[in-house]
Amino acid sequence: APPRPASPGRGTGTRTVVLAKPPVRKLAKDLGVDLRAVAPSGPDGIVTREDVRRHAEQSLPRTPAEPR
Amino acid sequence: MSESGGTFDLVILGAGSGGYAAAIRASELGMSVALIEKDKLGGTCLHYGCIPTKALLHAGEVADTVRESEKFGVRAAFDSIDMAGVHKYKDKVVGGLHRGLTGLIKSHGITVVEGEGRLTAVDEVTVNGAVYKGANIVLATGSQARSIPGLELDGERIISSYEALRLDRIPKSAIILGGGVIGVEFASAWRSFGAEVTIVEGLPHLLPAEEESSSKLLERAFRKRGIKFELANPFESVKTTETGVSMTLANGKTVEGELLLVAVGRGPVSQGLGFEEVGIRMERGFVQVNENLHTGVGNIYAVGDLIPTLQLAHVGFAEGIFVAEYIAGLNPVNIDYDGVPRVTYSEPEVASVGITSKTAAERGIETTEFVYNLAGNGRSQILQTQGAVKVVAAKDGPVLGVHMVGSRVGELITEGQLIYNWEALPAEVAQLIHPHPTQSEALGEAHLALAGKPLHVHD
Amino acid sequence: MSESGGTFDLVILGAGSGGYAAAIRASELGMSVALIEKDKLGGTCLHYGCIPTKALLHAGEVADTVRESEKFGVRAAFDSIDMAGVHKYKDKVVGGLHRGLTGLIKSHGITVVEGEGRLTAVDEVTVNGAVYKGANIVLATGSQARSIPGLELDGERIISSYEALRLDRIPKSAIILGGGVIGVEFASAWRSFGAEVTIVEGLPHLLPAEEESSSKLLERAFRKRGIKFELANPFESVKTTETGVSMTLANGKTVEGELLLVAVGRGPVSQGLGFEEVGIRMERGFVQVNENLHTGVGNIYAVGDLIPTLQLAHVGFAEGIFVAEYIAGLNPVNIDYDGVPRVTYSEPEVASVGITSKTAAERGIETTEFVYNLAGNGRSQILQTQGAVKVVAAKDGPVLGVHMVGSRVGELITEGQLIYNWEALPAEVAQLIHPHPTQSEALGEAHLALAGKPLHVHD
Ligand SMILES: Cc1cc2nc3c(=O)[nH]c(=O)nc-3n(C[C@H](O)[C@H](O)[C@H](O)COP(=O)(O)OP(=O)(O)OC[C@H]3O[C@@H](n4cnc5c(N)ncnc54)[C@H](O)[C@@H]3O)c2cc1C
Ligand SMILES: Cc1cc2nc3c(=O)[nH]c(=O)nc-3n(C[C@H](O)[C@H](O)[C@H](O)COP(=O)(O)OP(=O)(O)OC[C@H]3O[C@@H](n4cnc5c(N)ncnc54)[C@H](O)[C@@H]3O)c2cc1C
Repeated sequence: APPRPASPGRGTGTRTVVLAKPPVRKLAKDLGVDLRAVAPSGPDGIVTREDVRRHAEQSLPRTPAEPR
Repeated sequence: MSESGGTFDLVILGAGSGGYAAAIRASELGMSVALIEKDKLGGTCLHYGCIPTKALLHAGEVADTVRESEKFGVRAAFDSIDMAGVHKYKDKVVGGLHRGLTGLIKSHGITVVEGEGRLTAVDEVTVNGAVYKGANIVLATGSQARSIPGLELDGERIISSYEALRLDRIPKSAIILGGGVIGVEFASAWRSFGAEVTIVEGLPHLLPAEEESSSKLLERAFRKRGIKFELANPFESVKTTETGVSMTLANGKTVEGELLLVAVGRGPVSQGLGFEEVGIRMERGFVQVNENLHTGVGNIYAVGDLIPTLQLAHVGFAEGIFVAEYIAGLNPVNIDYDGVPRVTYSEPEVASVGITSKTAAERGIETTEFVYNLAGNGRSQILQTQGAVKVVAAKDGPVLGVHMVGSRVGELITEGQLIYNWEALPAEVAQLIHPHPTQSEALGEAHLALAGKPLHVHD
Repeated sequence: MSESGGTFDLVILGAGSGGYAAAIRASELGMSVALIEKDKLGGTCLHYGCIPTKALLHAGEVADTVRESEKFGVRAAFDSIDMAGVHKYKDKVVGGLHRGLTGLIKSHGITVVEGEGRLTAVDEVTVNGAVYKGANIVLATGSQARSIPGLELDGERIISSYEALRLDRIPKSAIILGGGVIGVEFASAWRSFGAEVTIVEGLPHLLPAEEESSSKLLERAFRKRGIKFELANPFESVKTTETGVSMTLANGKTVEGELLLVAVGRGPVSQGLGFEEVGIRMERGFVQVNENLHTGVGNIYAVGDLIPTLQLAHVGFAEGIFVAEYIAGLNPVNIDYDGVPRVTYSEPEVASVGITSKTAAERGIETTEFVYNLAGNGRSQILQTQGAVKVVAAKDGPVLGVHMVGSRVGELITEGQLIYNWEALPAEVAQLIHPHPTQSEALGEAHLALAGKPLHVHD
């Protein structure tokens, strides 16, 4: 790798930690899964759809008969 | 078709956007479906709403393009609007889509029942004496134009959008009561056709449900186009005169016009249909449902303009699909109404998804915002359109709202729809450099700026 | 401006899309930047590429709209194209954006150096004798039109896009060699202006890099517009005649035209600039870089058309931003070039993102596909445009490619960009019902169908 000069910059401000790609975050939300509680298996510690689904299976599945 | 009644997994009353979407999805899921319609498959949207209005607006765009062709180096002479020709074009589009929909419904094996239906028991609808029993029932009777006390529509001088869409002439001058989506769209189309238009709106802005900055940009553009409006100045009284209509406003001012279009909203079609008799709860005529669109009575659900959710065709589609899947036990995700895109197809267009900055404040959410002016967007300069893209994001969090004004921006809002509904962070959008030169870049630039890395941003 | 040299955190050679984006981002990150340009800030894209071509195409759209206004009920007479007026409009748009960019560069405190630069050491560029030392260097000298052996451009009868954009008349007839993006766009614009156009392409399709079905739809539309083309029929020889140009093709056929536009691709600007002397690796003139856009020599990076990645302005932007952030130590994500949207701004437009079904097959990926015909899309019917949206997805997996043809579809591709880059499943898109009536619904419908729940799908 080329030598990297130390950053002379002031940075880009806050960087929010991203746990998963946006659609996966939506899936987690729809399934009522807290992403922070899911063990990530993707590259760079990213939570995958499978991780979310596996986690969701542990909680009670919803059925149409139940009030939500 | 069927005229003899029968028993079905699902009986749907009304074949507009909500009803027919439920029918298609239910049939895909293996249900037997009866779809009851007293008028035409497709309902308001296809025949008296979305499609015909957009055809008028496009004819208006064509007229404006001709008038302004010189500024693009094209020599042409505008002659006139041929209203019969406009209707022919409009009716051809509607007719083609209607034929397509009819074939679609047929190919799904859905039983279409022609006639006016009435709920006669908790599990049955009666049409011309024939009884349709349904293990489940979906009410989807939609809405109709309404007026306000003291304002009688006569269908000639004082009309609703229904008559306005059929008008065989261009009014020399028109008053439009109501600065919501329908009022604004007619104002835009008629102005393109050459009419003098005045919008009367009791609230302080056109499109009062939109982000205030969007309303202001629209007002500025309308002013330039010579569309007049009276804001925060409610209607007081109206009388018809020899030559048209004269309206007096709350502040005493009078407005004259050849005709008056009343566009103050649409009320549910729910009277005398047997809903209350089986115990369905109604409020101001709207059928009340829970978050699963269930009425609380038997297996009766309701969708579309009949319930007090956003009166939009695609909300009807979404609700129809939801109900069909819910009945089938598929466990669908509840609709997030904030995440439904809204488009006003005027010139310029106004589009939004998510919440406004005002709503965010009311909910106590701390936000950051960025407004990207289309003056910095190459494609918008090529189209010679003005406007802006405003993105509202939670502080250090996801995008909460996207609000746009400009020619053709209605087609850009689905990107906002994904961003909002998937709760993307500005930085995640900023990483994806948009194609150059497109109008969609304005959305990209706003996200780049919010992510702290503005590219083509002029102060 | 600076004429005396100096020492900078970053020295950039070339102020086109790649160079100036790097300059802006680097200055935001606190670096001192020298931006060296021998011609005009903005480079090819702004002055001789993206923007002026799209202005011509829009003038063409205006002309077509006028000619077809009758079918929308608007009576008008097309007179003629006023080429001086077209140029005035085009130059006004370019001028405005150029002024904006100049102000932007200035407001960032970037040192702009006017003149031709040459790499004279691993950390320095020399311009007119003045030496600019850079802790880091970005090469961004871009590309220029190239020809093929045996075909000499004379700038009069046999021209490149550069001269074509300046042409003070509409050619009666034109031969266009090359059916790629630039050839197709000029064919479209000139045809709208009234010229007889023949495209000559050696490969079997127009836009050969696109999904084959997109190429076929474009060919069908072009045929209807009266644009001729010779496919899979390479050029053999050309001679200028009294009245223009005569071209002989491989199969013996001859094609005549008033002029010949050579649009066979663009080659890097890299000769005689000192690149090889410091040890930079080149192939066919392109500077070779690793995935971080580093040349392997000192702190020298390269971006844009100079390197063998997609020759698109927004790729230049993305690469420029990437390099600036990389140098600043920000650890940016490497660019996924498959995820870059491609748009051809002809009438109809062609747009795509992700991979083609052919590429998926070559990579051994099992796919499912759906083609949604715009005939079923209300807004497209209103615009009276034909075309289709094709979505390619991995079997039981995410969307891999979106391919569209139709008027104005270029603005829809950013939704595909999010879908592809965020690896969304068809069902995740299908859940978000698109606004009605928009062209974007076609994309929604394709995803609904792929998710097993088609809505408005006619067989
Ligand atoms: C001028 C105008 C423009 C609009 N533009 C847009 C737009 O651009 N985009 C958008 O999203 N929305 C638009 N809308 C709104 C859109 O049309 C409605 O949201 C949509 O039609 C609602 O669908 P629905 O199925 O609930 O009701 P409807 O479409 O109203 O359908 C109800 C159907 O039920 C039938 N029916 C009623 N009672 C009975 C009965 N007793 N027996 C049998 N049949 C019955 C009716 O005949 C009708 O066909 C517009 C509306 C108007 C008026
Ligand atoms: C007709 C046409 C239409 C196009 N349309 C589109 C489109 O719609 N969308 C799209 O994405 N892309 C389009 N492109 C491609 C786009 O223009 C290029 O991808 C983009 O300009 C590449 O940017 P760049 O910075 O690498 O190079 P350039 O834009 O070519 O900039 C290089 C700059 O370096 C300067 N330079 C070169 N050598 C030196 C030197 N020795 N010293 C000082 N300065 C030097 C040049 O003067 C130039 O300004 C089009 C191209 C053409 C030709």
